[in-house]
Amino acid sequence: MVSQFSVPWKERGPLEFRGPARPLAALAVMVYRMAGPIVARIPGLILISAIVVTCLVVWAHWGVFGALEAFAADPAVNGAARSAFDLPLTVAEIHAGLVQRSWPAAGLLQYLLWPLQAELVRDLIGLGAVFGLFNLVPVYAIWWERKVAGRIQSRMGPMRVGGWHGWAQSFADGIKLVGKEDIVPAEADKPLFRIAPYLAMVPALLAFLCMPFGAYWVFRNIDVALVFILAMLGVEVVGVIVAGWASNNKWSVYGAMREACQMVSYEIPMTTVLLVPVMAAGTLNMIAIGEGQAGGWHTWVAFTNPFAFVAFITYFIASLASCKRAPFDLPESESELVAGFHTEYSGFRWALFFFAEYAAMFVVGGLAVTLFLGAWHTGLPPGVGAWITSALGDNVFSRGINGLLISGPVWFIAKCIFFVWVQIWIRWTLPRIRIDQVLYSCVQVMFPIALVALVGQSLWMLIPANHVVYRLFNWALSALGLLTIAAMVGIAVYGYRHGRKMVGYLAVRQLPGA
Amino acid sequence: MSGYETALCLGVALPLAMFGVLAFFGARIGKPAAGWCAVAAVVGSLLLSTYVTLGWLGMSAEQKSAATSGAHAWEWVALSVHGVDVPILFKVKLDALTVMMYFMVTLVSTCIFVFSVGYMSGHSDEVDGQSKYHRFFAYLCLFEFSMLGLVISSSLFFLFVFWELVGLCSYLLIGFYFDKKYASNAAMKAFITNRVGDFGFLAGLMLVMFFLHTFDLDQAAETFKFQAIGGTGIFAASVNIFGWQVSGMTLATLMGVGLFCGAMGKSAQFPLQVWLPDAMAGPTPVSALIHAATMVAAGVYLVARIFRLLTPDAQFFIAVIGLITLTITALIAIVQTDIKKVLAYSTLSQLGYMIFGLGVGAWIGALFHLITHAFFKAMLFLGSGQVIEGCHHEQDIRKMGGLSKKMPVTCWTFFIGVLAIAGFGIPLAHVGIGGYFSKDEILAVAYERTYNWEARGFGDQVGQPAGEHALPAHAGMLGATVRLASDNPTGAEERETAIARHVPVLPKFMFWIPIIIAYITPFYMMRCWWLTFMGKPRDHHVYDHAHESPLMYGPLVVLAIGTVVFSYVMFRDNIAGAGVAATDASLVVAIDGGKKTADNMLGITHHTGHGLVDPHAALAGIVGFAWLVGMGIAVLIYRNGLAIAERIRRIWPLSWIYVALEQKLFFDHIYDTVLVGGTKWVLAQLSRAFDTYIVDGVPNLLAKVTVGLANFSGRIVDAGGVDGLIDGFADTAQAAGAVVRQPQTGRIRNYILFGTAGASLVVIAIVLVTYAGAR
Amino acid sequence: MVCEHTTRARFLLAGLLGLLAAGGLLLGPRAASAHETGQPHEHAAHADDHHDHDHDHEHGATADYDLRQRSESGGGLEALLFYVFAATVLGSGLAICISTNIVRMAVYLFVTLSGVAVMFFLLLANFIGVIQLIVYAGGTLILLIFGVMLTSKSPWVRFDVKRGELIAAGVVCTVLAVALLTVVVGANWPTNDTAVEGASVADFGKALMTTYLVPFEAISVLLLVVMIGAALLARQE
Amino acid sequence: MFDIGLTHYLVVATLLFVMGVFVMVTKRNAIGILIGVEMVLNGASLNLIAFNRYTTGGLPRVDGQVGSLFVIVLAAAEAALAVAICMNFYKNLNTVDVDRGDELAG
Repeated sequence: MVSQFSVPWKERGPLEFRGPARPLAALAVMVYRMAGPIVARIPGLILISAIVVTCLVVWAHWGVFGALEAFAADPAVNGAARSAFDLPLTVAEIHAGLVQRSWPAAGLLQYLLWPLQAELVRDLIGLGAVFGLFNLVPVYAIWWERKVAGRIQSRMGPMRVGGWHGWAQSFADGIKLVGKEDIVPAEADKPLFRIAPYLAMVPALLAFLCMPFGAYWVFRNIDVALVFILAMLGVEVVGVIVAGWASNNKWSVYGAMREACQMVSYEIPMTTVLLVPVMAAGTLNMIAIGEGQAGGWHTWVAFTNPFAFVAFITYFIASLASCKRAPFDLPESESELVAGFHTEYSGFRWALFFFAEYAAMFVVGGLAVTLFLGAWHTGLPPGVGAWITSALGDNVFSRGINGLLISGPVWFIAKCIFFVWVQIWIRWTLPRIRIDQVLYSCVQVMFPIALVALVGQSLWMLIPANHVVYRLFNWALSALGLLTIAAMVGIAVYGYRHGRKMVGYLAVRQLPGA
Repeated sequence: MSGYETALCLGVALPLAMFGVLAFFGARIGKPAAGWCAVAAVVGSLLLSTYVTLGWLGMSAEQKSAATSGAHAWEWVALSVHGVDVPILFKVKLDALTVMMYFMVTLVSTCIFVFSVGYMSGHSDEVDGQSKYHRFFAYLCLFEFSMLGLVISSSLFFLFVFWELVGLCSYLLIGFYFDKKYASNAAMKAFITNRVGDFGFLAGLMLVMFFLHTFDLDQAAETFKFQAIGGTGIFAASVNIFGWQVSGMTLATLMGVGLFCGAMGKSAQFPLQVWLPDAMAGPTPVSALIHAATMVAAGVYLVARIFRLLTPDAQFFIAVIGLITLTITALIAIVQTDIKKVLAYSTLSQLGYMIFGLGVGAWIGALFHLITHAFFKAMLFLGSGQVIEGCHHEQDIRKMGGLSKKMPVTCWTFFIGVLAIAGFGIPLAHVGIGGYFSKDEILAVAYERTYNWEARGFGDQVGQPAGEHALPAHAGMLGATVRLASDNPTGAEERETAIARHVPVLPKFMFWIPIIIAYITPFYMMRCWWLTFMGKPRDHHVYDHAHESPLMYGPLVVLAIGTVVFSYVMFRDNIAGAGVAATDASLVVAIDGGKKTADNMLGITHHTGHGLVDPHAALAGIVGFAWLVGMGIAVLIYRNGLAIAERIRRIWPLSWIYVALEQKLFFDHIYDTVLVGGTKWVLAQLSRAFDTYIVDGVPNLLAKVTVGLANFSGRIVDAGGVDGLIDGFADTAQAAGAVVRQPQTGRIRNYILFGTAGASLVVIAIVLVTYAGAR
Repeated sequence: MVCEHTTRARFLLAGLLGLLAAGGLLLGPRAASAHETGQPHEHAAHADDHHDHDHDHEHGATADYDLRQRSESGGGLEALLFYVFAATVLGSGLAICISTNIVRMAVYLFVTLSGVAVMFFLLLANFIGVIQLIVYAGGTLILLIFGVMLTSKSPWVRFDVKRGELIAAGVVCTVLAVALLTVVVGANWPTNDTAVEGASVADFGKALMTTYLVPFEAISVLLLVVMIGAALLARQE
Repeated sequence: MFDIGLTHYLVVATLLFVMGVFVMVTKRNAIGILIGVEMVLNGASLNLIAFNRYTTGGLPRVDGQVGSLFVIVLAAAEAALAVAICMNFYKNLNTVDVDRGDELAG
């Protein structure tokens, strides 16, 4: 006899995409058809080349903008004539400049470069880059999370979609979510229900605008960038709360209220400890803070003194709470509230929440990296970079190699991804704690520690930087950090080398039917 | 600041630090550990004081004087009295007396701390589930700190500060078992009684500040001397105290007496002696440390320090007070049956001896006695504590007996203590225990002041207060050094004649009463010892339980050695050294009653030889074997337990005396009825008066007035037909209210609305005016 | 339970205020241009003075030469941003006036606050703008929503006021608005906006620590008091 | 029309202020009134900032900014207290309708 559960998909037709989802799906399938087999062969190569290409693109932008600046600054090139829209350079002037600097293909480039001197155009380009990154990060973070979860639970995680370790899983999920029906509960407060996901996502995106990926790689270098990013992290909560409320569902409201009190209370220790590196650097400008740590491994703020180190740890824990990751993921605790504030959400809006969450993870990681762990610097002493520059001369390529090897967005992103990984790792390792414990740990543990760190830092700043005590702690902490990283890498390598065997073992012995 | 001062200050700071530690972390440090921490601290200060003491002993005289004068001073506050700056300096008083006291205090308290660890270990110190153990040692440390600070502070002001601190510690420690009523009562009693004394002390302090313009002891003495010579300052002043015009020498006397009042309170002199026996409610180590060895001695120490500010009258007053105390307390001690009470009263009696000694001018003797007494009394108390601890907290000596087999060490160390307090020694052979020499010295000086004085041609104006007649022209020579003949006789002669003019001959009973008491002392001590340790056990339950622990009798042995050896060998001469300063007094005499022959007693016998008797020889005859007699009588009476004593007690006059003594001569009753009752009565009267005449009276008055007015208005105004008018008003008001009530919706938002409307009107008005002006 | 006439009255009022807003904005420039003596293209530069691009750091030589100094488009951009966000602020404010659902009011308030923050940015007060975002939008508002959640029974609870009150309030507020706008637009403000860039955070901190030290301390004490008081009030007996 | 001056911001601030007053006056929900207060405060601080930017004469002056910072801080404090009061109100009257709180009305 055939139960209603017997192979349901046989009866349905093939999956139908409607609306904006259709072209997306087509595109995705096409891309997959082409890229899948290749990617399955050479994933590592693709990754590296992607990074290199990205860098090259950005360097191209940099060169072009620099050239335009130079033209505009150069009286020989820049005449009195004003081009349309009050732009300083006319096409002819650009052509002259190109010829003077003997650029190739001046005749073509002049028309390409001309619009780039407008602020708006540049901002749009930069915005595009930021938005692209903002979209890319969650997609891979989600896939990565599922892989890590799988590893931790001795399974493989997604393995099918895209061939190599299911790298395209998130794309497929994205398409699926886009394709899903957009359900709004009848009793929900519809407008709020609809707007909430955007309220949650947009701040995360805005936070990206001020993230310094490199010394000159920031979309908007405002003098209060740090506070701005914190504000964005705080504002993100409004979306969650509104979502929870608008769902008109008790679980959602519980999740929302938990989020509210958790967020409002954890902002305090987080902000407090972030004052420690700010005090050390004497500015809120993240570029300046990052540049202050250019002098190699030991100049990273977290390793300069014990209080900064404590502040770093405290900040990391508080940041877990602030982007509601385990063990602080009360707002969406599956075991008590079905899915917390996004119980009623599905499809695209649901996806937006996850975009927001993973982007926030990346952002808090970025904050930790910028403020405590030597922003975009490798930790190599600056002499290396100087040597490279002297060897190759100060040109695009030396800067490129510098950026790739010594200090550059690659390292920043790598560190951020490392932090995202740590957060994932913690989530799949630690159990969730009760809401009262959450608040207790904030008010009675983190906050005092934060205050101690703050006061300690302010006292520590009285010690001259060449004092023996300072040196002692500095080197001790640096060594500690180095050891930690080394240990992590070692464990990871070990796990990687023995992981397959282990999983195979499990797959053979432990699985049912074995 | 020399190393010695540093060492002393450090030794003071150590217990304070440990107090802090114990106060905050004591609970976590735990039961035995906390005690050992305290011991560590006090051992630290003992080592420091040993270092200082050894260094001091090694010094030559001029080095000592240099060290004494070259003290380093911190200015704490700069007061100004009548435009004269009176800085309050903290300065380490570094002289023989300080060093000796310091050493004595640290040594004794080390023993006692160790003892307390043993003592408290067996004690239930829980109050509603919380251990007070660490608190006990924290208090002890605080006390140690205050006592040492008191010893080293050279400024009367800081002396007073630490004085109050020790008072506080005494309060805390007496009331250590505050969950027991009697303990808290005793603590309060001690504290309040001390307040009475401290009031006097404070008054004296004010007089010092006001007239001598300094708190520093030496400076004060200098100024006092200067004023005494020139007849200026306090001697020229005339103060109206509650309508009682006091002036000159009387005022100076008042100052001295006021300062002495503090001593009366602290070392429990008559009439304030009542608190000390009750203070035995505290744990026994506390009784040993505070209420026998150190704190109560602080009074004596104070008198010694202010000795140079005294006048002959004040000194006489002191002597009389000491005399009364030593007498009555010794008598009361005879009938006490609580072992600790017996010791307490003997302590009082010995304190009386010291005060008496200072009163008659035996400065060195008194302090010497203070130190020896500290040793053997601490030992006795620790012994009693051992006994009490061993005997299941039984304190009644009638229930004890025969314990010598159970606790031999305690027994024999206690016996040494008994011998010491009884003044065991062989007269004229110059052998004996510390107590013998010290008491002998005091009595010798008393004899000197009573019998030999006149023969020496001094005190010819007996009874005539020294202030009445002008001081002699050559008052510059007033500094009286009545010392041994080592210094040149002639100068000495003049000085004595000068000083002697103001130092009266004492009446004879001031010599004889102490003598009698010197017979009684060994009696009651022996009684106590015999009843406790000798004879047959009278209570088997107690006897079977009896035991002793090394941790507790270790200190006993140390103290016993201290009693036998140290006290004479070491302390006597150094205190004599300190006496140099004291004998520099301007108006009173400090006599060195050392064991010397009469000829060089005052070093002037070569021209007034007749009628002089060697006081020591005389004493040898009079009380030389008092210890033997007293103890013998005691043994005779109590050899077979209490039977004989019972029979004696029933004899008629004795029975009454017995009751009187058992009731401590009714002091407590008198104070209760007179002071407490009186206060209550006065308060009751006052409150009743207030209640009657104000609380009730005013309303009654108002009520009367109101009734009158009501009658008036009701009869005349109202009946006068105002109603119509009122109604008219009422209607109008109602109509108006009906109109005005409309906007009064009681809703804030409406009020905001009205406010906004008003604001907008104002703005419009401004705009219109502006544009009108513009146009 | 939404009653018809009140909503209608609300929309009527909304239209009225919208007209006022438009009138004020149209009126403003004329008055402003009459009174303002500042150089147009200089304060045109402030629109996005924090558009610090990498090359600003890089070519120190071109520091004295700023593209945006010469471009009028910045002014146009500022105008654009201003009008957009003014519309946002006023529109959401109007929505608050009209809405009867408390949570929606809170969300609209969120929009208003953010818009005001952007206006702060436009006014070169970066720090205040950020503070507005973090404290107001991130803290106070969440507190409000929290209060709403704790106190309202269902998202549909609404308390309507009497129609008379509505009309009275509308009239009074309109009058007030007219009067104030007259003053604001008509007055001759002594503006001299030669400010090239806003005060830095350092200036701000200096001012707080020197000139405004006393009010600063007073405020902090007040915050403490409020903290205790709020805890006391909200405590569950 | 295209160069934005002080007046523009003042107009916005004024209207924001008036709207705040309107909200205060027409809401019966305690928290609604609170929202009105916040709007009024925002109008005020926008005013301060505008004057600070347009009347500093080129100096980086922060007086107005400090003022509005204090406004923000006070608003936060006031909101905290007001929400607490609303809680009590709700606890006692089981509603946040301010019209119910009329025990003291005549």
